[in-house]
Amino acid sequence: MVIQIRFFASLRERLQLSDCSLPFEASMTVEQVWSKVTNNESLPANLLCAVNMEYVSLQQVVKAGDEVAFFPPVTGG
Amino acid sequence: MVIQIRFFASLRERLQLSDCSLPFEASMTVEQVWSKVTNNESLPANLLCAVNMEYVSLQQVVKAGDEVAFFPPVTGG
Amino acid sequence: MKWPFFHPSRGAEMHIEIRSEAFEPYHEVQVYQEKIQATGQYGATAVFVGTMRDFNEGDDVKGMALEHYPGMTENYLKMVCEEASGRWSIIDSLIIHRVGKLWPNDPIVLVAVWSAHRKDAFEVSRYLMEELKSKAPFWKKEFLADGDRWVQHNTPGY
Amino acid sequence: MKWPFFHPSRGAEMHIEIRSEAFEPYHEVQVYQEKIQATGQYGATAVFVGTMRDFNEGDDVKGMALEHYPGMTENYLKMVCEEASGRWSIIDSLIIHRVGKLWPNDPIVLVAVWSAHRKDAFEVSRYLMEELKSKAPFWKKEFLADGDRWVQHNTPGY
Repeated sequence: MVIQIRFFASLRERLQLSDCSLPFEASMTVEQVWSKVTNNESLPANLLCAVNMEYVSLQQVVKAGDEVAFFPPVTGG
Repeated sequence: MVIQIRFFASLRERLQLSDCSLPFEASMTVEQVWSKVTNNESLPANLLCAVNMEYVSLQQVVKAGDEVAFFPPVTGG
Repeated sequence: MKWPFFHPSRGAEMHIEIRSEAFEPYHEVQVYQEKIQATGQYGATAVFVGTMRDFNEGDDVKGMALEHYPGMTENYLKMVCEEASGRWSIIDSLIIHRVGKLWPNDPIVLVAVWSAHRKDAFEVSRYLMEELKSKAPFWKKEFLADGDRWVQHNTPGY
Repeated sequence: MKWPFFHPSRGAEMHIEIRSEAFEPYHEVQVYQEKIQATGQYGATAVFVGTMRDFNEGDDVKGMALEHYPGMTENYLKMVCEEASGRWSIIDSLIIHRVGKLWPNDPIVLVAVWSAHRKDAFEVSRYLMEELKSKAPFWKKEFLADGDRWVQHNTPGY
């Protein structure tokens, strides 16, 4: 059982990582997912995160099979 | 020396008069123009008036050669 | 009935036109935009189109006659566009308004505003429409099944 | 990349689409409008078009790459349209947004809203644009003469 992680835009370029997966662990928050996958890199200011394509806070707890996404402020339109 | 008078829309239809002229008299207001040209008909509620194609009040004094217009509330767009 | 281009002091272009024939508003916007010199400068375009409905105040409307005060209408709309180009930062604006006989689904009015940023285009398009509806000398007469009636007043838009 | 039509509970239609090729916004509005069933019911259409400028923050911009989060973008825009159709009285709405490489003067986004009365069309078109600019997951990278840069944030529109 894993969780999928995706990075977008400047974050994807800086981390040189578009997507990856982590083994699922119970009670893991989005913030803990960030720390594991970036090797404890500090949280960028204005970091946005989504679980299963909906905005969530960093304290959201993830479930097995979730898709967790990290990205910078949006600039469309 | 005359002044030109114009009526629009429902006012034009009710008075059965689209335009006419009056001999110019000194110190005549727009309200007095209305009274003369309509035979002292009372002022309609919400009557709008313009002199030389600009909105004015009923107390505006007309000059020789002016075009005075009377019309109901506007309903364009 | 064509009205010439105006070049107000603030540098915004504008074009105001009263039409006695049917027009296709999106085609007009596209054609007008192709002539705008400020290519690459406008980031925002706000367009409003007013279309004739087949009902009003609970009644079926079969058609409409739109009367205006030639000369005063154009003067008034020109003044409002110039005022807007002093209060907001806009690049160009276009107003086309129908007169004569109209049928349901016919476009009545087109207002289009080009600006660098969206705030100005949004606010000016709405401002021009509100001024047009509340003060430009146009009058609508509706054709109903049992006769004609003059529309008494426009409803406020805010 | 086509997105199907949604039929939210309030009865308003909507269509949301992410495009990877250039599009002509006024042509899209015209074609979409011809398919609207509610002919004679809409009296107001408010259209907003965002166009790529050739300058930003004082620099010449040669081109742009627009990235998005497929799936989340469409979900988010659908949710915003449904929310708007609950808060305002609208008949139909259309959103088309470009992704991929763009060049100055290319349309980036189109928002069009049809309603019976102008207040709703004006307010919803602006609301959809503000929600789109502040929360829909799109990101712009600008190509400058001396390299590329990610746009850091959008400016507020009110």
